[in-house]
Amino acid sequence: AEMEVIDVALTSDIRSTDPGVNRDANTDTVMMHVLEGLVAYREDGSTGPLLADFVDISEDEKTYTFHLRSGVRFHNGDLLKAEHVVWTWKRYLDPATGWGCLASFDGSNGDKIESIEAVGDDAVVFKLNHPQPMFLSQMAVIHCGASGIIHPSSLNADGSWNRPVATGPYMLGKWVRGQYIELDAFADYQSRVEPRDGNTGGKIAYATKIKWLIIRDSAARLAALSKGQVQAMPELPAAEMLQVRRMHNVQIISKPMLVNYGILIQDRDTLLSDVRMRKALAMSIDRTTVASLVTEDVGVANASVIPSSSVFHSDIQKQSDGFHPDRVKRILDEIGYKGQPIKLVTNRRYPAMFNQALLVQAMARQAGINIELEVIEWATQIDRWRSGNYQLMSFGYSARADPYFNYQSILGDRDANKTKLWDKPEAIDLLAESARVSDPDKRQQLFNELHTLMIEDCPIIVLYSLSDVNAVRTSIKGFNSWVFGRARFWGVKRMEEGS
Amino acid sequence: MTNSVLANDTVLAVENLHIDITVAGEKPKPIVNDVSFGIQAGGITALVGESGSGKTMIGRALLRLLPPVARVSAGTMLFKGTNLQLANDAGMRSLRGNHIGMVFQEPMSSLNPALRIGFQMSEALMLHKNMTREEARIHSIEMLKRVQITNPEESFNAYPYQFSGGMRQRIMLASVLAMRPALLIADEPTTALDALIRKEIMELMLEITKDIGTGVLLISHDLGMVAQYAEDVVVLRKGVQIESGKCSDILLSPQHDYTRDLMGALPARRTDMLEKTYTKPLLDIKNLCVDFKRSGSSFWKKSNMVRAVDRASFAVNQGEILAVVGESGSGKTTIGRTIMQLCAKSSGQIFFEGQDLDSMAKGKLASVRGNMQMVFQDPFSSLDPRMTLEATVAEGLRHNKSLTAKEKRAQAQNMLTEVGLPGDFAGRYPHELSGGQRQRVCIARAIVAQPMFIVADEPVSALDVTIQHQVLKLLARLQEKYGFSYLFISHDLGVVEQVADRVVVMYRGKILEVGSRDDIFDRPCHPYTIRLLEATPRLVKQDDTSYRLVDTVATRTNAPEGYVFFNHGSIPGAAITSAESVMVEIAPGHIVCCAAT
Amino acid sequence: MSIAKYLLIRVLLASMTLFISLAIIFFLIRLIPGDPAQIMLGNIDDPVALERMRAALALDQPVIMQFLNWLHRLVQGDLGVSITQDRSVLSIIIPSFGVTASLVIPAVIIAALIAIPAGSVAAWKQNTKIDVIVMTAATIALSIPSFWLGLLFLLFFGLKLEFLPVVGYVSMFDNFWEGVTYLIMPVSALALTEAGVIVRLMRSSTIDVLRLEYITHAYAKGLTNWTVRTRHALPNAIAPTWTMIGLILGALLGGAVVTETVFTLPGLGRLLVESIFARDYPVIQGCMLIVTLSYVCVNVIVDTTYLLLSPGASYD
Amino acid sequence: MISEWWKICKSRPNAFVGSLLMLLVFVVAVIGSFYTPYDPIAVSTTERLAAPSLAHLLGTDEWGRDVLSRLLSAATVSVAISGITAIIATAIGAFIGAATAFYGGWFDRIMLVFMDSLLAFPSLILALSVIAIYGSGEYAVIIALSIAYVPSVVRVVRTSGLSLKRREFIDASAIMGNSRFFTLLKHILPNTLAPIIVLGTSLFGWALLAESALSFLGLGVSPPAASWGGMLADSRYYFENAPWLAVAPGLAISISLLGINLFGDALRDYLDPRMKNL
Ligand SMILES: Nc1ncnc2c1ncn2[C@@H]1O[C@H](COP(=O)(O)OP(=O)(O)OP(=O)(O)O)[C@@H](O)[C@H]1O
Ligand SMILES: Nc1ncnc2c1ncn2[C@@H]1O[C@H](COP(=O)(O)OP(=O)(O)OP(=O)(O)O)[C@@H](O)[C@H]1O
Ligand SMILES: [Mg+2]
Ligand SMILES: [Mg+2]
Repeated sequence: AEMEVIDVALTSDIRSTDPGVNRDANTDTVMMHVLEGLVAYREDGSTGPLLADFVDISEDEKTYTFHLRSGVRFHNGDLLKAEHVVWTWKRYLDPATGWGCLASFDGSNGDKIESIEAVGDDAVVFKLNHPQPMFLSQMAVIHCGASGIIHPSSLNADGSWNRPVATGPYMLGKWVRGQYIELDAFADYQSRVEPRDGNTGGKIAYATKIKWLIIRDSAARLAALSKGQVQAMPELPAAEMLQVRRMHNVQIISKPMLVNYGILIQDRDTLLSDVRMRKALAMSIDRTTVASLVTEDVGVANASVIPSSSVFHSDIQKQSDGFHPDRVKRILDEIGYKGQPIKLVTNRRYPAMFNQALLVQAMARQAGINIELEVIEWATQIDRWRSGNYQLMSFGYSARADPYFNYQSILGDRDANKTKLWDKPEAIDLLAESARVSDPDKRQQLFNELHTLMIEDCPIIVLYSLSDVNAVRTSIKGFNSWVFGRARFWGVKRMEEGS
Repeated sequence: MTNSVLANDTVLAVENLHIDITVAGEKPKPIVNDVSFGIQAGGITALVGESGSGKTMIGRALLRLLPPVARVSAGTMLFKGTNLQLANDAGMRSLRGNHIGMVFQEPMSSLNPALRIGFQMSEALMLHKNMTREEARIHSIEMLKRVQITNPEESFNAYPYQFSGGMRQRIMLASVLAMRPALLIADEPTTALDALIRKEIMELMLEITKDIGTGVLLISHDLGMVAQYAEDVVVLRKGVQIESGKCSDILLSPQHDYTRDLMGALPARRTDMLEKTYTKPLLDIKNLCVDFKRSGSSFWKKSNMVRAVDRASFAVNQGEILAVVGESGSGKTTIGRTIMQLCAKSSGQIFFEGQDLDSMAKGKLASVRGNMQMVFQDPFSSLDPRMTLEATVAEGLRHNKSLTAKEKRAQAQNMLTEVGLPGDFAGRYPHELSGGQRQRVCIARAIVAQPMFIVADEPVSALDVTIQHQVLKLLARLQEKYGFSYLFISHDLGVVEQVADRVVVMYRGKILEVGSRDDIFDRPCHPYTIRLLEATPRLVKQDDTSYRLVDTVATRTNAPEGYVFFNHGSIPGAAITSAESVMVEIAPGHIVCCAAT
Repeated sequence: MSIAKYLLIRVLLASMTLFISLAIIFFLIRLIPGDPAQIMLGNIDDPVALERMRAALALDQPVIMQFLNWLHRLVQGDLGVSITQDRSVLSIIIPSFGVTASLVIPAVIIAALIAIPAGSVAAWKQNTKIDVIVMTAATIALSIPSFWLGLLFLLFFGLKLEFLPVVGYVSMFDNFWEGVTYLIMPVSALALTEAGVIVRLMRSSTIDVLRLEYITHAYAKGLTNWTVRTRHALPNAIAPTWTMIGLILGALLGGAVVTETVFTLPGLGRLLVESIFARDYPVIQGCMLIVTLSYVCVNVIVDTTYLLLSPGASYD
Repeated sequence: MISEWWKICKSRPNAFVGSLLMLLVFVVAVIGSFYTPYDPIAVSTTERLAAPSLAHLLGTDEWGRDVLSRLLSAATVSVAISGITAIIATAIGAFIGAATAFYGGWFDRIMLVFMDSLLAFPSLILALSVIAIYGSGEYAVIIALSIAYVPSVVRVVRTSGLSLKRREFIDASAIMGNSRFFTLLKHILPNTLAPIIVLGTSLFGWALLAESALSFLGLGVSPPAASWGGMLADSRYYFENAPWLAVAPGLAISISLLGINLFGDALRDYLDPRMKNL
């Protein structure tokens, strides 16, 4: 028999329900059940319409017309109209809202929405300052609350945030801070008719309630899972996999994400400014082993800035300097490296970053490179990352939908922005071009060239693509992992245990 | 029941008592060896002997309250025919307090600080005498009245810290005697009390015990007091019974060598002293006042200022011993400490070699300080427990730049030898010494830098007569050798009589009388001085073999013409003087505190 | 000194302590590298968004201004709004403090109730089997790290025997009995370690008291062992223990971080640690206010009761 | 001295056991600093989570590192951190404590308020802040714990200093013309030695525990170096599959603490003159 409630373990409380304003990964996971934007990511990371029935893009690629689906209702029963979209977007574009993704749309970074207008009740026109092939993808970004459309009654009378009145398959129920959040199925939800595809189609709320239990301690989470107090445990740390694999009635569902982990290199450091040194380091690391040990065999070794599960990850992206510890010694002799210690900054907040650092340290040591770990707190590390104050840093980039964004994170003006690692003008041009063209083959070409340049310069050692790993009890049917790694419980049924 | 006890009944009979101490891993060490004595109802038997001779142990053994390491190894103790060793625990408990009472050696620490006096007193009454709470209260208050505690009702509900040592001693006595025990063991009931209170307490005890026919075991090393009050006496030495018998036989005409030594060590006026002539005063004190801020004695009272020394003036001459006597708390130590600059004075002046210490430059003051030293009242507290004797003494030479470290050590060694602590003592630590030895270290430290002036604060109070005798002899010898001047602080008149050239009598911060030793002891003038003298029974040598108990009876004199004796509590029964005090010289060098009429 | 004056001085000193602690924490946390705005953005690199967020959080002002502003609002009873969570600091702290208090207070009370009799008995029966057993148990209890003990508890009672819940937390105020079941394990783990400390202290202070003359004197009155030990020795022996219990309570009310971590209790300690990780300045400051306040209050109360309990102690 | 200690040990099994355990811990720490059967930080991909065997007496951990080797080298780290922390905190605390007691007045009050403010800080929070500033590692742990412990030492030493100050040998020192500072150094400080030493041993225990707790929370020494608390924390995930991972460091911590506690008791007796004759 089907059960009404699905209990999910959450590592920490959500921060707020205000879309894209005060958020973190857990907030996004929960809110993606509630919020829906005009467009959303599909299963493969591409963008598809969600509240929009379809999107017309003008010839000059500067005018986007979103035709709304009919019969979509807000959680308060009101029908979705174009005016709601305009209102919502105006609110997002108002700096006072504090929307985290404002800079992508207000011209701060060059891209700007010039105007938003409703055309009747069911169409909205967005005018842009110049063609932006990434525009739709930006709108779907999950940490922006997927630019979810909300009803004005989401706000209090004074304009402050109250609670989300949106259009998702679930609506916010009881939220006891620090303890649990309940999502109730929205009876009037109108799913797209297409089958399940990422955040877009087939969003049917089988369970009437999803209860997210906040359990901070991993051992306690495991215990809860093994006793069936929760039926799902998203973001299973690799260290716990061994134990979960031995549990009865629990399965691990995983899939590589659009996420890259690796070692950032500060090439303005005297020692590391020598590309041979960087290459030596790269060659001392056995990516396959690192990937398999750190992720317990669910991650995929990857040397490219483009995550392995990206549609743009071609054979070219599989090329790398490879694992050649024997050559390392020669290179080291050549440049006269005498075992000067190199500090590798890492943290314990993210086990993958910590463990990969541990393994890199061990492997480099074997090859004759003396790496010392410097374990700092995540907040401090983020600070160091922003200021470029490190030699090596163990790091991971969260999911980016398009290779453009992946490259953008490392490539750019390094004096203006210390988080950038690479500033080869040739590469910067290639990247800029990839943002201008929309033809996939053309773009693939550009990304291939970028990869070759990247391997040559070695500004970063990408190690692997992390997988989204979920432990769910076998009573949970229809659960899928995703390249964005946000657990989704629509289209998921919970059966009675043992049946 | 106690009424039925007849005067000649034997309350206690101790025969061949042996007590051993066993320290882990060592052989048992006897501390009481074959002691026998008896106590009659209504009689007082005294246990005397030097410190550490096992007196307290015997008292405790009777109540089976020996420390865990000690054990009665042989002998019998019969209490009214009951063998105390055969009694079971419950039987022993019914005897304790009820039939055998004990007043412990330390009056300050024998009362539970956390419980009210009344509770501690009525507890045993309710337990043994089946009194109700109310009956016990009435009975206790009556007892408090008898021991002359003012405000007995209030005191009943007070805590021990609200009472002085003497009062606590009286309360202890009251609480023990309230049970009307057949046997009272009084362990040094009067140490640390001044002569007046001592007398008061002894009289009280005598009175009450006679009333109820209690037999008393009086433990003491004060031979004068024993001679005055006890009928029988047992002399102990290192746990061995030297002599026993009637007090008059033993103390007044001692036969045994040890008893004779003991008696010979009693302080006595020296007749061989030369008449000294003084040229100029070494130390001159004018109108010295010292105030202390004292926090309120109870939670609710405000703190107030206490005048510990009130307009004191006197001089100490070169080569002279000036004694300061007076009851406990009269300000003797405070005067000494103020001279040493350890207390801040409120007003007045101190001149050393004619120079005002206040107006002296810092460097000069340091060198003057080097010429003054002090032997502190408490020898234990005044020695750094972590320093060897040699280091302690050598520290006195620290500021002498002309000596090398080695020379300083050698000189310290010499000094230790000088005070009778030779050889291996140099490397010892204070806790390895006896009280008398410690006192001698303090003296060595004080004199090593050869000061001109020494404040000796009760240098012999903690010592039993024999050791006291040695120390006093030493002081005199050193004085002769080095020509120091002393300010000799003591409340023991016997000792003062033996050593002092001149005497200052103090009472509650005020100097009441100053005069030469003979003035004070033979021609006392102020009624307080007289009371003090009269409260001190003295054993005086009659001839080579016999002693006599002398009660001082001084002739009372009248105050000089136009004055009355100043009285701020020192003359009971007389009106408190409200006028300013004046010091009147009634004979050359003999000054008494009066007030104009 | 009168009790009123004593209390006045104590309270004055306590407020100074409070102020200094708060000033230290205020500047200390701003000294720590890490920027709450950037933490919220994570590895998203967007300088514009970062600046906007910093301005919104008033982090762009000089630190001293921030301090004065904070003090100014504090005297009005306003602790500010959390950076990471969308609500007032007070509404975050109070429930957390409630959790910690409902963990710590019962634990300390239980520890005291076990330890005071156990320590006393050990002292009474000094150097006997009972003493050895009690002291060995106490020393062992003291020697097991509480997190280790907590893990063992979880494994044994929670997972193997399954009679106590291992997950989550229900407030006693919401559902008393259920709340209690969640507290049993953490409270006993905490109580056990603290009991070890108290037993040893109680034993040694009792032994000290039993050596004193007035105890012998009490025996000399013919009182029974029981009366002497309970009525005469206990009140005096308990005084140092009482102070110690106060210190333990004061320290633990500041958050039993490790115990809270092991048993996943949403207490003040964890809140504080997590807020530091997230650089949620207003919450850190609010937590420290409560921590210091409870520490200082407990100490003033303990010291004052100590004085009332032990007549004759001095007040300076 | 040693013979007296031996006497205490003979009469009290606890003292004996404590001394033995402390000796054991120190010997292990010394051995661990120059000999371990395997490289404690060498990762082996083939021998992960191996159960105890002849090759690996205590098994291997999740990275195939030899648990015994890690335990040994962790002993060095733990003992060094705890020891240095105890020494630093006691030295600084003793000096401040003695000085506040001796000088009294406003200096005393201000120091006390300051120390109280530090005491009111949960020590873990203090540690956390220091670690957040300096990054985790041996030095940060030592600094943090030292700061956290100084106030307790100050309190204890101050109390005994206050009673010492009233004793007359301090006056005697003044009379001999010694400066106040000299008196503080020569007469007050040495006499607080007994409580200081006893406190020092308990500090050693506290530091050991706190270091473990910090490592347990992921804030301890810098990996890949091992520490007992860190090993224990890491073992949590493998509790059911590889219990040896948790047993070894847990026991190591408990045994050390037991040793130091028993040793401290014995030391207290040894330094207490009253106990000497018992
Ligand atoms: N607890 C103890 N352990 C070891 N020896 C002890 C103990 N108590 C007393 N003694 C020893 O027993 C002997 C007798 O002591 P006791 O107290 O009876 O002497 P005392 O005659 O009362 O001396 P005082 O006049 O100084 O009170 C002394 O040598 C003392 O050192
Ligand atoms: N430091 C102090 N603070 C407050 N009051 C003090 C202080 N020192 C002494 N007093 C008080 O001053 C008075 C005189 O004390 P002092 O010590 O001089 O007496 P004493 O004559 O030496 O007595 P004893 O014979 O007992 O040694 C007493 O009432 C005492 O309580
Ligand atoms: Mg005695
Ligand atoms: Mg005196």
